Amino acid sequence: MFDLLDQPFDPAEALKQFNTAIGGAGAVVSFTGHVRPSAHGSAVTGLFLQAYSPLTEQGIEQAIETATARWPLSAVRVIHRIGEMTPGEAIVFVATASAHRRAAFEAADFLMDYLKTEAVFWKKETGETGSTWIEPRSEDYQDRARWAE
Amino acid sequence: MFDLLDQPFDPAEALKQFNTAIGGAGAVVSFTGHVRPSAHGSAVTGLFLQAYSPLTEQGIEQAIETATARWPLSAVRVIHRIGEMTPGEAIVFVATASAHRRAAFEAADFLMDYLKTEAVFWKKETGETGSTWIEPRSEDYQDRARWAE
Amino acid sequence: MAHFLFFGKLADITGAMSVEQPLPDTVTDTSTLRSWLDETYQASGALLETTVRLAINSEIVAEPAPVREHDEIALMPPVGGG
Amino acid sequence: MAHFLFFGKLADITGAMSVEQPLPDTVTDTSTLRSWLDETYQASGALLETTVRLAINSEIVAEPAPVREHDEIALMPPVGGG
Repeated sequence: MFDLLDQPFDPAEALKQFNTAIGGAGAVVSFTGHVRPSAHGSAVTGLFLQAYSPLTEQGIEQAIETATARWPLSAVRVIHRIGEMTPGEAIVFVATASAHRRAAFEAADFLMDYLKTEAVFWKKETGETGSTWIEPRSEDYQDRARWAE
Repeated sequence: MFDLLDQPFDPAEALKQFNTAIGGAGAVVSFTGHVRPSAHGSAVTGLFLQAYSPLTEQGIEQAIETATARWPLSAVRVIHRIGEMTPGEAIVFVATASAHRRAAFEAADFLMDYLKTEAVFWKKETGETGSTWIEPRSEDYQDRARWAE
Repeated sequence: MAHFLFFGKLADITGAMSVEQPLPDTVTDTSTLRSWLDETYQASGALLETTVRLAINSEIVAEPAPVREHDEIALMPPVGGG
Repeated sequence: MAHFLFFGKLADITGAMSVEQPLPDTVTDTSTLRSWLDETYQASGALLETTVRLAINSEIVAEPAPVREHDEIALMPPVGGG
């Protein structure tokens, strides 16, 4: 259901595996986040993701439980990278399966908003002009607020 | 960008190919619709999808153009099956890539709502008790109406 | 001869998906066309429904629209894929 | 000895990610802890910010909360993955 990986993974391979376990669901949504090759017009050379176990894992598992309680999902998969990454590599993969198209879309969207703003990670981008720690943007917090009940 | 296929395809393979051409986008969303194994509690044995060329293709290409004009997308992919299908097979695959997570989610959602309610297809489901032509549900039309400008 | 295409459930009603047939003189537009087809195929009004749209030569038309010999005329019940 | 973990940008400020250090007697709760750490590491208020949350023994705490020798105390600036 959830894996924290310190090595590159292939999101297409993750989707292939996910599709073997969707239990007859009609709708499958996947989201993949890749390391961008540039930010603010300047080249990005690397991204470093730091986690704090077991807090990071507990939080993500809790978010998956929340999604499963809120939407009728037959399967959920979350993969998140930690450590050093290079542009183009997948950072995060979320997949949801449901009999209902809207449920699959919304649950994937919800999980991504959680991962962007509440999951226990710290992110450092390295570019031509040095390294910067990246915090969520105000849009990320606004996106997250859409799911308040 | 768009293909109408009369043979089965692998959505994971489609995602793999799509990921080679996303032009540095950070966010990739995919939707796959699979033939359900049952409907209204009774087993589905087959699904038949009929198109009307070139109207079907023109409409989908127009919808892709609309999505590309409305959201900042670096790539879009739509694959749609026609002909006879069996449960579990993929009917439709939509993938969107963008620098912005919300744009990728919304554009994929928009394209699916188009495909469900306006794309020129007719769909016949065969089950234990015979065949039925399936028309969009009122929820599908409501989903579609969300995108009215 | 006009070329008629009956899509989706309409082929079950008319018994054919594709039919070549001459247009009678009385059929000059989509309105007279629908009445004539509905009667010819004993469709009990199914071909008169506004949810059934017409495409002439691969273009969906706003009705009423003229129809002519040699047209390809498609009768399209509510669409939807995915 | 308490075990301090400085995550994200805080390690750049303190110069270390993981530090073992005895708690002075004056430090009994998260409030006195923050002041002492901010002074010790010359953090210019960075460790006092409310956006920096504290986790004690792997649980995020509502402040003020007591701190004790042998606690693992994590200082967590705003989080976010993906």
